[in-house]
Amino acid sequence: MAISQISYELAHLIGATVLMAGFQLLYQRRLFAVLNTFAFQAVALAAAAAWQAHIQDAPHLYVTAVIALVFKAMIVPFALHWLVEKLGIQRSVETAMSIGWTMMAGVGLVALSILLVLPVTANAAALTRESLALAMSVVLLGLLMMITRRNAVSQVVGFMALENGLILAAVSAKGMPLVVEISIAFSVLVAMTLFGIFFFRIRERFDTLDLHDLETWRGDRQ
Amino acid sequence: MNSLLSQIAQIFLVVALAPLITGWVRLVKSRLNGRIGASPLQPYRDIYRLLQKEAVVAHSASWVFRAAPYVTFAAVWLAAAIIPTFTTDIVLAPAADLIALVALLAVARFWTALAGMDVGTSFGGLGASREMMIASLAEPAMLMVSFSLSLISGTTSPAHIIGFILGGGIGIEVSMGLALAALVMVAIAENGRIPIDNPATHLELTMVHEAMVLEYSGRHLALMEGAGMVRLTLFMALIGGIFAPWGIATPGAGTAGLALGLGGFLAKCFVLATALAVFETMIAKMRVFRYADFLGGALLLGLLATIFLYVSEAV
Amino acid sequence: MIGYLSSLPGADNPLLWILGVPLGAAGFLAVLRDWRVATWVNVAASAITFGASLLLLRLRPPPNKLLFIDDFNIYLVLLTTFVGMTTAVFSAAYIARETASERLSELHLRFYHSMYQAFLFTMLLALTANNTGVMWVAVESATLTTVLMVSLYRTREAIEAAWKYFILCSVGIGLALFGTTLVYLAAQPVMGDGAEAMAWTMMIKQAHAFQPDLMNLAFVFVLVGYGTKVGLAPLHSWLPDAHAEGPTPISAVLSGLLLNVALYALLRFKMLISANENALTPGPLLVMMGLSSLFLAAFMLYRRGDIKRLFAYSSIEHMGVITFAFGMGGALANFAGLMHMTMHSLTKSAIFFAVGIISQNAGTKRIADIRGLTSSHPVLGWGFVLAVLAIAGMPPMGVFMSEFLVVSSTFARQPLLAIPLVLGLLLAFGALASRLQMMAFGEPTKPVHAHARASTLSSILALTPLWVHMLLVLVAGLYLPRELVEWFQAVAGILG
Amino acid sequence: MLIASALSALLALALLGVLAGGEMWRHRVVYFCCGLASLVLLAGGLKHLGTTPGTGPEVVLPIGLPWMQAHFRLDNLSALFMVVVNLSTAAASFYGIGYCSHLPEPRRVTPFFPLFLFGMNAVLIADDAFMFLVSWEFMSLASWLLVLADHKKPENRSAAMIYLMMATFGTFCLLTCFGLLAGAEGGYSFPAMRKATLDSTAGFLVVALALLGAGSKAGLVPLHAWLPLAHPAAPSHVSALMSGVMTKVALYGLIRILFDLHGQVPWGWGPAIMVIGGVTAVLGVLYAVLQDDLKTLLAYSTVENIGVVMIGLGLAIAFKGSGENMLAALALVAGLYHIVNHSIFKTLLFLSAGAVITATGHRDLGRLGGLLKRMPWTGAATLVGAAAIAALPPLNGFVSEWLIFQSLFKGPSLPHWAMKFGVPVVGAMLALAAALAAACFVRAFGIAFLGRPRSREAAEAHQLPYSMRLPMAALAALCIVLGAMPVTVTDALSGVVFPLTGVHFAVSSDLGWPWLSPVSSTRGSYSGTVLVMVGLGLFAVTILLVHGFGTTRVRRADAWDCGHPEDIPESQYTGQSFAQPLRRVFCSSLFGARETVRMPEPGDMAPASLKVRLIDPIWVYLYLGIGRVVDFIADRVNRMQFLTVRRYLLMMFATLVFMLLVVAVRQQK
Repeated sequence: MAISQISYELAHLIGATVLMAGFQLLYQRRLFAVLNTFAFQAVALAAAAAWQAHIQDAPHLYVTAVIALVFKAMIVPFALHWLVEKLGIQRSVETAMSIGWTMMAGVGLVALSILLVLPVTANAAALTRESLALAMSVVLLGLLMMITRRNAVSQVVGFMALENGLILAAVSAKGMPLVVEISIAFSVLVAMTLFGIFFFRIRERFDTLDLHDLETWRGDRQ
Repeated sequence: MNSLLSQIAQIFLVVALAPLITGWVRLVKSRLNGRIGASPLQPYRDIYRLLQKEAVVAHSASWVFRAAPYVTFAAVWLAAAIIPTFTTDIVLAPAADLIALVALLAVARFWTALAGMDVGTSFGGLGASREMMIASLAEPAMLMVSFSLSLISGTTSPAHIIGFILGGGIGIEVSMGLALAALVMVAIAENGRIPIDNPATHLELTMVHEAMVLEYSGRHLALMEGAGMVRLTLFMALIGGIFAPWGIATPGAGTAGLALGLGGFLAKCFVLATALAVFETMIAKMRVFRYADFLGGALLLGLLATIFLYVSEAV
Repeated sequence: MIGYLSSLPGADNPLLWILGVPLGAAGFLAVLRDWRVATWVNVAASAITFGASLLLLRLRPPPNKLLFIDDFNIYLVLLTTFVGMTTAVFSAAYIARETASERLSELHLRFYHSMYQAFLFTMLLALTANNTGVMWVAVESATLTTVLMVSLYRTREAIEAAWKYFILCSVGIGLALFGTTLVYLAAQPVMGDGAEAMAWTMMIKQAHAFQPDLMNLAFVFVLVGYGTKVGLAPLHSWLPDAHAEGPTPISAVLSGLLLNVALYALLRFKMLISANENALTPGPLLVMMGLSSLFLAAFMLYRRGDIKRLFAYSSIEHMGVITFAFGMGGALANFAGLMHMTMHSLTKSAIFFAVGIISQNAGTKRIADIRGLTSSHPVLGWGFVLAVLAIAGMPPMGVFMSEFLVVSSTFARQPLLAIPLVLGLLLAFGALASRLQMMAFGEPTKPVHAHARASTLSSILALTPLWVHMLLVLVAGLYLPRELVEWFQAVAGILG
Repeated sequence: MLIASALSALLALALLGVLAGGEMWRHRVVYFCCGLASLVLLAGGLKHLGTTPGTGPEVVLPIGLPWMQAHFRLDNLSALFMVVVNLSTAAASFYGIGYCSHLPEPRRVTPFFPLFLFGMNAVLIADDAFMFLVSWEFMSLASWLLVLADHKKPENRSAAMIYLMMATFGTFCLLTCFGLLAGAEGGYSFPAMRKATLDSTAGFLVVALALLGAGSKAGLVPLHAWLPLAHPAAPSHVSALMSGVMTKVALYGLIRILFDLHGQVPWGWGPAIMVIGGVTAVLGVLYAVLQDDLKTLLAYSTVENIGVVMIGLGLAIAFKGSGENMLAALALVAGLYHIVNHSIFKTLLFLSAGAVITATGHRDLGRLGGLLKRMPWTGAATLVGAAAIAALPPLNGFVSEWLIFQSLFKGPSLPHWAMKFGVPVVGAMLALAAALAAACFVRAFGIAFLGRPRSREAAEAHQLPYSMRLPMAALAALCIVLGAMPVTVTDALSGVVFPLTGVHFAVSSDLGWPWLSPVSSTRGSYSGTVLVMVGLGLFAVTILLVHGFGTTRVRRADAWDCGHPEDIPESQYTGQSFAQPLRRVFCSSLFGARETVRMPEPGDMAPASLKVRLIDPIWVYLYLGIGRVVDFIADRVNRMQFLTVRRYLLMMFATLVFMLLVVAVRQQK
């Protein structure tokens, strides 16, 4: 079982890289840096998918890997670059919570997910605790990013980071069917998000579409 | 058979006696005031004179106004017919107890008050509203009295209460005293005597009962006056019968017993009438809104009378 | 998906029609130009789907890797196709009146009809899917289709509502997917790799042996994920605006059907976890979320000035009650929950039918501007009164029976839990009743005759679905068909 | 079965009512048929009451809860209340024939009137909790819509709203109460509930919830607030039913639960209920005596009478709980007797109020007066009703109060100090209530029907059609009959209380007919029959004497009025001035009654004015308080509607993390 042992070590390594990227996303202060970090995370994800495809010899995971590489690591970052240029979005990241606190919260979340998977009896067949903990942390970090960032773009990135975590979990779950379809479905979601940003002309705020007067209207204030 | 005869006798006795008692009260009062006063038979003459006069009825009055005197008088008379006066052995005794008695007096009051309002004058309304206010406290007080009496004697029918007390069921009791006090206060209020009301006044600030019968004349007035006199007699019979039952004839008593009872009844009536006259000359009339305190006091006395029973029970 | 082509239903299988007809219709309507024809194609397609689902009563297809029908989803399929049909009829009338007031362009209408069928398809797929992954994909695409329809009017409010809906539900869906993966992980050691470990029919048999701790985690994620789509407080925020800003037929199906579908997904997972006695009991979590939704909605109702938001919050309230019922568990409460799902979707869609016509007549959605309906439009007004009374749980309508069961059984078991439930119901009732009285009685406001040009036929068309639904609810309140009772009782048994 | 067909006929009539449209004769037909149906139901009830003791056959319909269906059954208690209900409904229906044409919108009344009747009757024969509640709500909803009949008036709408809320509150209380009785397995049928045994807490809760549930419908203080608002708002023949009958149906529910379904109510509830009843009676009549609106006055007096009945029920519970079944039967008979009486004279009084309103268009005492001359029939009937409700012998109201007093006086015989000291106090309350009721109705009748008219409409009031007068006459006759032969009634009632108390209550123990001597002849007795005969005799004698000794001449003249008559009718006593002494005596502390007099300077032409301000503490502190709390919370909660998507995500995130923490904590254990 040495091989499989090594293969799992490697899988964890790649997973850890994805998580690291997640953390980096949290402390980036410039928008383009955020995009680059995200691209990096996507590459790592692609690698993870490919490696899983190899060790589980499940060829369809290669498709997932390709999707991740092409769509997430290339198209999406470029599209966002373009959007930022096109709509003249300000380049600095606006945080709702100081970076330091955000990082601490992030650490807390990682701790929580580790705490949660500890009692899970390790059954190497499907997925090791480590990869589960990694995936869950990535998901929670993505969510954290969405709620601590004010810029539309960085929130979109947060959403996609969350989704990266999901895909990571999915691919590293041994023999899980439909992963491809799921990742495709998700890509559609992301595409719609970008479309929405472009269509609705969201510059700064993710949540008011720059229509601040709506705030006064929303929810039929009487 | 015997009881039926004595019943009929009583029915006419109370009516016959009532004016005399009123006359006696007036006589004593005028003597106390240092006047000679009219003969105690004067009320008979008054009533007869009133009966001879034609009755004047206001245009605005309806049939209630004309029916009221008859109903009032009949109701009071019925009540008086049920209270044992000289014997407890009367057929109608079971027909009504103390509660029904209170209610019968309420009937009289109900009609008098309506009659007062019927003509549509301010005085009538004034009298009616004050009368009902007084009654709203006097009635509960009297019911409380009958409550404590029924707790003492285990019955609400006056005949049996008297029988029980005659049978020496109880000695002197706190509750009896309290009940007596309450009943006297109620009697004063019900008969519109000083300090609650003054039968001799026509001063709008003070009059209550008179204000209601203000519009009456002729036979109607006679009936209203008569009802008042019978009511007075009734209360004397009640107080005398329950709190000093001695001498009253019980079932199976012979002619001698009946005679004794009759004598005793007359004696009680005149003692009480004198006492009333003395009392009335001694004190002054109250302000209208002090009535509440006076009668509230009566109500509380009645309550106390019942509560004290448990104390004496517990001993 | 390639692996599944083998298990696609054959021509003898009603499911083929139930799923095929809406899908085909969606494609056809996307290219059909004339909207008048389109409305009727829409109605026809939905009617055929309903007819096909009626076939399920006769022959129930055997489950396969992809699709299955059991006591639980059969009545939901029937309900969905039926409400889909009535709503299509209503939308025919609605669209006619809407175009009379030039709010929608040709293109929008094409888009609308095609999306309507697509939406029906995704919901039916989610209901009949025998695979957690397929179900997830279906729910996700249901979200997408409805997002597009909510933003149909292109007003700022509509766009914002759609955006809110889209973002919140995407995140929710994401979490739900994570939960799904976890369930697979929990199942996989027992059932081996592959689709077996994602098929309801297979999983429920082995659920007792699943990895309990993973199941706990999974249930939390599923609860938060699908719970967002159910609209449980505090995950509800998308719901009122999405209901309020879309076209009214969409509000009707959102409230009446989509919430049910999401809840159905949630309950499937609850079945799994409650079959496993080592895992945590999901009851308390559900009760908690149910009560929070009930109270939040109840208080929100008192401040609503927009008629559609009012009833959107009432949907949150009822989802809360249903969740509470399932959280209590037990034969009576589960039965009540299932019945309440059915009655709520019938009644609430009926209410939205009424609301649609009302707001079209009055030319506004502001409650303050709607008065004296029973005087100005008797048939509509009294139907509305009946529907609101029904949703408020007044007998002899169906909702009363379910509320009777859940409240009384809860009180007999957990009085301390029943008291907040009763208080919440009372609060919500007060708000609804006062609004109802405002709108239905008093001096009528002069109605804006936007529909003056719309034919009387269209107004009859618009009113029929409302009254049909109310008739059903009324009958169900007094008499339930035996099959339905048997299904309910069977499912109530499994739900634990 | 006759009853079933009559009930279904009522449902059909509701449909007819919908179709009646604008044609007045169709409405009349509907009312006529309602009357016939009520008569049939009345006959059914009487038949069961007269012939078959025990319970009738059980009828099961395939509706309701699928696994137990709907059970109906007629037993003595239901039969009695069926008689009570349909007596009044018949009168009100026939009254409606003439009255409906005077309504602003008859189309909003006719369809719901039969439904209302149906609901009330169905409650009485329901034999399982589900059908009971369904019929109960049926009754509430129908009456709610009837209260809304004149929906253009905002005060009617708010009254209807409050009513609906209270009704729903009551239903929920009853629902939970039945839930307890049924247990977790859901034995919702009444027989199952009778068998069920409750632990002490559940037993306590059941009684409390039953009191809240039925009490809110019957109008127990402090749940009475809706009653004086809603009852007057409805059309008069409906107010008559709501006040005279629907409250009785509520009491039926209470009796059914406390004496039948709930095996053993502990005696301690007895004094509690008595005190509630006493307070209700006194407060109710105090409110009533201050009212100027005829119908509101009547509604408040309903509150009083419900209190009186509750005193009887409380006594019965106390007696039954301590094993004194004989006395329990006495108290229960007293309560039921009062229920019967009140349903009759309250219906009568509301119908006559309706007649007054129809004839004059006014319901404010200040604009009425002198109607007795214009409307002799209505006036006479009202006089009887007023005398009866004022508990004057020989009418029926007195008999029931007498019975209640008799059982009260036996209260201290129980070995509980709560009873020994509580009973006298309650007795005082009851006596006070009775006396004030007399004052209240002297005022009402005197101001409305006697004196001189206070408005032109009152002066020109017109006589009403027979269809409206005859029902009133019939009810008035009933008041007299039920008062004149009490023994017959009590014998019938003793058959009703037998299943509930287990003893046959011999009401005329040893004196025999017509002497009413509940405990023993020496205990105190009453005979309405004898009183009537002797009273009439003395009345005749009086007339003979007077006319024998005196003249019968009568002269009509102007009122003397102590020498200075004012001929303007405004100089009469008004309702307010009549109430003033009572207000000063009783209400200054209770309702914070304050009078402010404005006397203009000499030369100032402005009229002098007297303003009276009353505050109802219960309304202000209880109901408005609740309203304020709800508003406060709603404002706070409402902020959640105006957050940004990011904050909504935050909420989601918080929920997720919270639940994960829960799981984590649980797993560590």
